[in-house]
Order: sequence, then C-alpha cells, then structure tokens
Amino acid sequence: MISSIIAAALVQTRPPADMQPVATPFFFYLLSGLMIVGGLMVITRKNPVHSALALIVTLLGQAGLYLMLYAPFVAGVQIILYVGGIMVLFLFVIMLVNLERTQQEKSFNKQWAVGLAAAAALGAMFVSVYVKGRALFPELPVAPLEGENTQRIGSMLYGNYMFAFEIASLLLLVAIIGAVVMAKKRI
Amino acid sequence: MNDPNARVSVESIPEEKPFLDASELVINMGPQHPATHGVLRVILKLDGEKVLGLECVIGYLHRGVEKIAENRTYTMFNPYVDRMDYVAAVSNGLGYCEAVEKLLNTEAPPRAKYIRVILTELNRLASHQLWLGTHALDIGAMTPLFYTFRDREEILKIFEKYCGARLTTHAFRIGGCQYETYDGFEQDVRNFLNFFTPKIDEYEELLTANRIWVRRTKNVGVISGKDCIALGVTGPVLRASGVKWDLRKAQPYAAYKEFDFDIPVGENGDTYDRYLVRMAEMRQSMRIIRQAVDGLPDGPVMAKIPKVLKPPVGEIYHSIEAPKGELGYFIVSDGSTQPYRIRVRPPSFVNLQALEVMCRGALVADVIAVIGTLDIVLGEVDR
Amino acid sequence: MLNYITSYLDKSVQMTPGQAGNLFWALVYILLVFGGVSLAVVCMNWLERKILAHMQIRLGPMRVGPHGLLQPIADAIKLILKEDIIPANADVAVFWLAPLIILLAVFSVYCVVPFGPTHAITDMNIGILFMLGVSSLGVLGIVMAGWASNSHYPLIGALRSSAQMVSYEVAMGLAVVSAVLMTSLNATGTGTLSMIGIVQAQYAQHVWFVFKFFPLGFIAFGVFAIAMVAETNRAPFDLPEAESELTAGFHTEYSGLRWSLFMLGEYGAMIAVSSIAITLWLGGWMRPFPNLLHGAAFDLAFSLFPALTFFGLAGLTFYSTSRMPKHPYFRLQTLGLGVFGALFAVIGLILLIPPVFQRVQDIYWFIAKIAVFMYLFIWYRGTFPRYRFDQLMKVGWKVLLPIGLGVLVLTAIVGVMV
Amino acid sequence: MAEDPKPPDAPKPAPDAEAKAAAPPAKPATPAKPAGPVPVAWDSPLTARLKEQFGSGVEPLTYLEQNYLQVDRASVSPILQILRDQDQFDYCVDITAVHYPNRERPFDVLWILYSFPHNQRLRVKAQFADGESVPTAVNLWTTANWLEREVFDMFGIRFEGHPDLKRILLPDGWKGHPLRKDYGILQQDQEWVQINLGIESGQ
Repeated sequence: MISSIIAAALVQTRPPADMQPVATPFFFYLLSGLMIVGGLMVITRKNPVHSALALIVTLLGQAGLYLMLYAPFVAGVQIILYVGGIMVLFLFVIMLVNLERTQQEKSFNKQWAVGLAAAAALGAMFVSVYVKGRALFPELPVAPLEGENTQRIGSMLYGNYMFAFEIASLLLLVAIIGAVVMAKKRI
Repeated sequence: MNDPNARVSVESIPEEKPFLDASELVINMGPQHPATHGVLRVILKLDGEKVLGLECVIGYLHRGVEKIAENRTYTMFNPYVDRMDYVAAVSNGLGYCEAVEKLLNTEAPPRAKYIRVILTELNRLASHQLWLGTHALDIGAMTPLFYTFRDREEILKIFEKYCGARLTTHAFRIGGCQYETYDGFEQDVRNFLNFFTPKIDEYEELLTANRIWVRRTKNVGVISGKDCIALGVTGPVLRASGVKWDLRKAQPYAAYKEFDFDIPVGENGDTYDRYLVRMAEMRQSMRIIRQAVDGLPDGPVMAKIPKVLKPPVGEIYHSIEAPKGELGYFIVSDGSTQPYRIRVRPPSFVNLQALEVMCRGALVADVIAVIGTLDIVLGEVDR
Repeated sequence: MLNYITSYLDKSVQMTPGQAGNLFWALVYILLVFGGVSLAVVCMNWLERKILAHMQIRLGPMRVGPHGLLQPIADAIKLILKEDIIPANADVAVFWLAPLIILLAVFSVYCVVPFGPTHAITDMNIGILFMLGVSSLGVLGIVMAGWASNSHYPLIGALRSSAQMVSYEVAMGLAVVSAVLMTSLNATGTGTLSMIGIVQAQYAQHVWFVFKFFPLGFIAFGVFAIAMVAETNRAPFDLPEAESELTAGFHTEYSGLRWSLFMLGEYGAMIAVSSIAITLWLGGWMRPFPNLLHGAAFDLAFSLFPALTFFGLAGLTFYSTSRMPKHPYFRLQTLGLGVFGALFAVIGLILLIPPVFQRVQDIYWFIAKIAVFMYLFIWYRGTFPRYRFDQLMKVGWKVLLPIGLGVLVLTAIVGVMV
Repeated sequence: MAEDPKPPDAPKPAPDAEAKAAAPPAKPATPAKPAGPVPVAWDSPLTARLKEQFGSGVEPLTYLEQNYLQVDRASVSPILQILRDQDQFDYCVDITAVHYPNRERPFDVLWILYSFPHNQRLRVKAQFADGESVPTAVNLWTTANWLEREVFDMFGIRFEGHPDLKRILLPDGWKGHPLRKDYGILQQDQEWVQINLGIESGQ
C-alpha cells in the first residue's frame, strides 16, 4: 500500500538520463523487509483474515520491487490481479466460512520440525547458488528500459510467447468450466 | 416456525439445503430497523442473501387496547381506537362507531354517513400515500416519499379543519358525527380532488414504468388467492391476488351502497400488482369522494342516542374495509356502561402472518419489499 | 534550492513535476490536489443535499449560514467531536485500518489524474492501469470494515460490495481497454496507457473517444458510466450500504471521524472514476470543439469561460443576497452571503489576468466536466430505486460484460479496417 | 396504565349478564331496563343439517341479524370441519375468547367465519373450562396460527395440536394472561417495575 504511493510519487517510471532513482537501496530494503515480515505474518497468524491481509502486504511489496526494476506494467498487473482480484476473493471465502474452529486449532502441527528443516535446506540452497553463481550473474546496473515497457511486454506475449500465452488462457478456461461444473448442482 | 403443520393449505416449497455448507447466518431485522415500519422484528435465517426461513417477533408496541376497553365506557374508548392504525385513524373510528351503533340498534343519519364516507375515503388516500412513500423508500426510490407527504398534507389539513386533529382524529362519535362540516368543507374537498388527480399520475410516472421498480416488484412476494384466503389476508393484498372482494361492496356499510365504484383486481399477486391495485384504489376512492360531496344530503349529523350508553346484553361483530383490509370489532355487552369485552380484528396482524409464505426462497431485499407491500402498521399489529 | 524550484517553471519544461523529477513541485501539486479534492468533497456534500432536496421539493440545509452554506463545516465539527465507538468484539486493528485503506486507495488515484497537460502530479507509462489497480484496492477496505465490525449487517454489506466491485471491474476494464485501443489507431500506430497520452491522442485524432467509431465509443463509455456507478456504490447500485435493508451496510458500526473517512472515500472515489471517464472518453482537459472552432477569436471566447462562470456564480449569490429576509436577525447571514458573492467576483477578476487564465483553462474544463458527472450521480440517487443483488449481478455479467466484449472486438476490427 | 377505579381483581358487577350469557338460549332479559333484542332461533338448510347430525350439541341462533352457532365443546372440531368443507366457510376471520369467571365453564371461544361464495358470516361459539384444551383450527385455516397464539397469550387457553403455541404479543416471561377478568393490572405493573427498574411502584 504505502509502497505504491511512494512509488507513484517518487520513483520515476521514465527516469531522465541525468537523474538516479531516489534512494534505491533504502526502498529496496524497506520493501523486502515488508515482504519478509508480511510472509512471516501469513504463516504465524491464527486468524485467517489477518493472514490474508499480511499476504496482501507482501504482494504490494512485490509490486513495489517490480516498480524499482522499471517494470511498471507488471507492478500494475500485480496490484490489479493479486491484490484487487484474487485476495479479495480469498477474503470473501474466508469470511463466508466459519472461523470459530480455526481459532481453536493449533496453527502448527507436529511436522513443524520437518518444515523448518525443509526451509533451512531451501535457504542454504539459495545462499550457495548466490555464492557460487556470482560469476554466472555479473552485477550489472539495471538498465532502465528505453521507452515503452508495456509495449515490449505486449509484443513479447503476442509474438515470441504466443503459444505459451494461449495455452495458459486455455488452462484458465478449463479451470473456469471445472469450477462451474463442481459448484453448480444442475446445469 | 418450520413445522410443516403450520402451513398445510399452502403449497409447500421444498426447503433447499444451504450450499457448500457455509454457515447459516441468523440476523435480526428490527425492532430498530429503517425498513420494518416501526418495531417489527424479523428473525431471518439466511444462506448468503437467500432467506431460508423467517420468524416475526411482534408485541413491542402492545398497549393492551382490548384490556383498556373493558375499563372504559363506550364513549371513552372511542379515541383509543385511533391509536391502533394511526395512519388510518378515521377508518378505525368508523368501524368502532358503527359496531356500537349496531349493538345499540340505531343508525347514523344520512348526512353523517356521507361525511363519514368522505373522511374515511380521504383517510384511505392518506394511508395509501404513506404506504407508497415508505414502500418506495424501502426499495430505494427516495423521491416519491416527499411527493406523497406533500400531498398527504392537504388531506391532513382538511382533517384538521374538520375536527382539529391531524393524525388521531377521533372524527366520529357513536351515533353520527360530533361536528357539522365547517364552511367551505365541500369546496376544500373538491379542490383537493382537483389538486390530487394529476398527482397520482405523477407518482405513476416516477414508478410504474421504471425498469428497476418493475424488476424489484414483479414476481416478488407472490401469493395466490387461495393462500390469501387460507391465511385470512384481506384488503389490497387479497385483491391483487385476483379475489374480487371488498367489504364496501360485499357487505356495504355507511353509505357505500349509494356510490358507484369499481374494485380493482390484480392477477399475479406479486408486489407490482399490489402496487397497481393500490394506485387504482386511490383513483376509485376519489370517485367515491366526488360522488359523496356532490350528493351530500342535508339534515342532522347526530342520531338521537342517550347520553349514557348502555347497550342491551348481547354481542356483535361488525367489520369494515379499512385501507389495510378487514377491520372487525367484536363487542360483548353486559348491559352496563362499559363493554364487557372488545375484540379488534386487526388486518395488519393477520396480513403480517403471510410474510413468511411470501418470503420463502426470496432474497433479503425482497423481504424489505414484501414488508412494505403488506402495508402493516405496528400500532395495529400489536395493539 | 531556488534554482531547483524555479527550474520547473521554465517554459521549456513541458512535463508534470513527477516526470520532471522535481520533488518540490510534486509536493506542491500533491497538496493542491489533495486539498482540492477534500474541498470538493465538502462542496459535494452541500450540493448533494441541496440538489437532492430541491428535486424532492424540500429546501435542504438552511440554518447554518446563508442557505446552509456552512452546514458541511458544522457537520465536520460534529463528526470530529462525536464519540468514536469501536464495538466490543471488533477486530480493533483491522477496524482501525479499514477506512484508512479506502482513503489511501482513493487519494492515490489522483496521482495520475491529468487536470491539464502539465497539471498532474505525475504521468505514468501505465497511468490507466495504475488507476484501475489502486481504485480496486478500495474494496479491500470495505471488506475489512465489514469483517472487522463483527456484526451481521456489515458482513453482508461487505460480501455484497466485494462481489459487486469485482464483477463490475471486469466490465469496466473491458470498456477501458477499448478506449485504450483507440489511442493506438493514430498515425504512428502506437497506443498508450498514460493518462496524458490518452488525452493527447484524442487531440491528435481530432475527436473525443466517446464519438469515435460512433456508436462504439459511445457504447463503451456507457458501459463504463454504468460500471463506475456500481464501483462507487452509489444509487441505484448502493446495495452495500442499502439503508433500508442493511441499515448502513459495511459502515454500520462506524461512527464519528472514522465514519466520515468512509464518506470522504466515497465522494473521492466518485470524483476519481469520473475523471477516468473524462480522460478516456470526454477529452480530458480539452475544451469543447478544440479542432472545429479554433482560431484566435474562439480561443479567447473559450478562455473567458472560467471567469464568466465565476461572475455568474457571483451574480447568483448577489441575487440570493438581495432576496434574503430583511429582518435584522438575518443581517449577519446576508452579509456573509454578500461576502461570498464578492469572493466569487474577485476570483472571476483574477481569472481574467492573462497569465492566469492561460494556465487555468485546462483545469477549468476538467473540473466542469467532473461537475456534470457529479450532478448525474446526484440525479440518479434522486430518481432510481435500488437494484436487488441478483439483478445487479445479472446486469454486470449478462449485460455489461458481453456488451463490453463486443465493443472491444468491434473496435479492434473497425480500427484495423479504417 | 391509567388508574383503575375498581379493585383490580373484582369482575364486572354484572352477574345477570353472566348468568344469561352462560345460558344464551332466548331467556327473556332480566327485569332491568332496556329490553333489547334477544337472540332467536335461526333456521336454514345448514342448521337443519347440523341439527340432524349433532342433535342438541348445536344450537343455531341469530341476534341482530347475525347468526351464530352455540356448540357443544365436544363437537367443535367436526362442526368446524363441516363448515369449511361442505358449507364453504373458507375464510376464518377471527378466533377470540371471552372470559366469564363466575361460570362453571368460564371461557367462551369464538370462531368468526366467512364464506366467500355465499357472502355470509357465521360465528361458532363454545364454552370451555379453565385448563381444558380447545381443538386447534390450524389444520383448517392457516390463519388460525397467530390468532390462536393470541388467544393463548391473552387468556391462557391451550389449543391442542397447535404447531407452535407460545406467547405472541407479550414477552415470553410474562406472568398471567391479561384478558382474564381476574387479572390484576396494577399488581402486574408494580411487580414488573420493581423487578425491572428496581424502584417502587410505577402507579
């Protein structure tokens, strides 16, 4: 939320050549911190509505990071789809079901040790990839995309990745039909 | 509430199971709620927006009118009846006075009868106006309320000039009318009729062809004529379901025999038909008033009745067509100055019982529309 | 520092402060826009009550100040002083956050509203997308408010509004896309999502998009105009706060200042969606007939409009002043109304100063168009009954959505063929 | 509640009336004044048929041109059934009761019926003792549901077979049945005020 405001007011989507984006490292850590805190809250809150709200914070932080990567279109879509659409539906469903039982249940069951181990392993993998792979991914300054980022995405989606795009939309169609069939008692 | 015995003669609609086992929502609508027209409390059992069942809880305005009557003389009780259906106080008074007159085996003089008809029909107009305004407001149309109140004011002015009161008029006395009409009464009534004729068209312009209005009212709260009779529902609700029955025609009282008017009837028994029937009824009322004013006979307005009323021992049931339906008075006399028992048969109370049938399977918004279309007055429901 | 400030005023900088990266002016614009919107909401409050009252043969507020002009201020003071009630079983944090989120979402939208070619806080490459995205966050606040109140009426209100807003966003999006599509049908063949770019495209194509490919643009505009009423929860789509059904819907449990924040959000959202409609279809800040009636004479005539409007308002106020009752009791009120009129006249005079009226013109036309929309909003409220929930969904999914899709496809086809 | 001039418990001083109402057949009125009209026997095909079937259990009378049947309590249920099914009294206008405390069977229960096809009204009247149950009419006319609940609420008369017999106008915790003649209104009021408001009498 806050990030999007800051992004709107301060982060240039089309930075002039002579200016650097404002306080990039600061915003990077701010947004990442928000995302991490949000992510932790998602799994630790007992109340599912609180979890969902924390997830929204995480997603907004992600949108902010996209903005910092000069990908405003992706950021906008992230907000519209995830926050405005999917999360609202999440909340909708959560509010419909009875919450009283979830309040009493333990949020972590006995497998928490296993889960922690898995998380640790995954973290170790990330670190190792980061350490070993530095050579593979040289640290280049992010080059602001010239001109219209949106148009590039459009031409890529409908050009190079046309087939994948159509497959994805077909999948979604199948999902919609499936949902209708499951939900409706008689068609 | 859900006992199947409770509604044998009503075609039963199978109750649907809540979808996906989402928890049922029980909400209390009222007694403080903008759309329950007073202190009606409706307990709604909802599946999302759908009404699975409802129960009316009434009695918040119970004042024990019937008990009060047993401790008052016949004359003293007369003002109390105005407080039941306070929207149509004149009709209440008419019913009570006629019932006692019948018990006394007397009759009001013809002029009094005509005045009674004029005032009662004016009151019917006022009652229907109030219904229209609040009903439209419930459905979300805000403006008609102010239009109807503007025009209702003219009727109340006539009442005020006639008897000094606007709402709880106490216009009639046992045996006739207390007052002769004031100078210019007839002219006032005629002026009002001329003033009001285009106003009904104005209301209809706002609502009748309004697409949203039609959608909100067509096929909402449908009740068949058979169900209406089984549930004892009377008045415009019954007529909108296609039963052509009006006590003014079926068992004429006061001077109604002498007037020419039609009984508007609906077809589908839905909220829209009830709306049309009431609108048509307003036009018929104006017809009656015009005839009554034109033919207002001369003569006394009060029959010769004793100062102290002591009706002979016996019991009587008399009912009239109030704006809401059949308003009946059952009076038992023990020969003393006070009634031994008065029972009021309130149309609103009986009509309200149909709410459950009319709302089955409907949505929350329909419940509001149906409460509005039943045109209940809680003062009368609870007495 | 001073250099930094004045550098933006240089004639050669034809950019919004956001684009120019001038933080100082961006801040000034933010304050101006937010202050202006808040002021507009206050005015709307008074106007809605007055206009609605006159539609309903009443007078509306008449007591506080002449013709009730100070009523919104009195209301604001009352709301601030009122006890702020938080229900005992409410989820306090969420309850507290909900109105703020609505407000944040609504006000963020104004970041990209172009009041003129340079009169916007910033211009984004993804302007319209940003607007839709951020305004869709408002529903989050409503859902949170309804849930956190821990009461049934607000919960039903929240369920209604989330379903309603999500479904109408689809139709709205389709209508917007068809407008965006029209921007790409210019000589260069490149479209834009930028708000300023969209208006400039209309200027370049010599047509307001509402008239483009008649009747396609008009239908798309119609779809948007209906969907935007639903988006802002206004009559006849005001189900989430249907007072006769759900008492006050999602904000039933709110009171005092927090409640007023919801109102601020609602009216702010109305202005925001109106400005989207204006930008996309009604030529944004452009004056009527910029291409048809051009030339020095017309330019001058149209540029006099702002001043004339204020003179007209002043005249109206003076007329009302003359009709005030002459009783000494009303002396102060009469005086106040006179001062009000004088204020209008002075503003009108200021607007006649050439550098001012050159700069103000765009803003004037934009606001005038918004005013028309606001009047429509009020008019709807005075005229229409309320839809039922299933009917509302039917309108959204079975009427607006297919129409929106059809218009989109047809616009694409026509655009390729032309 | 207004002041009651009489002691609340005392029934109305009308012993004659009660005696007469208890035995309504056309006994000449008491020596007292207005010798009003008296109920007279009512003859019609309907009554003939009923008489034939129920004998002395039913007594058709008419008073001031209004017909009613004085019915033995045992035959209430079949008579109502017959009236609805054979004589087309399809509309139950009202169900109510009257309390005569000094009588052996103190309650008169009345069914006011109306026939749409014949445009005719009819009252059915039966006497019941305190604590005796009255057969319900809900299975005949749906409208009887609330009407019977009100009679129960006000008189404490139980209707057998009623699906949901509970108080309707008064709160669930109310004591007594107010329309009985021996119900003390002042006493009730004082008690309520003391319990709920914690102060001495309201009257």
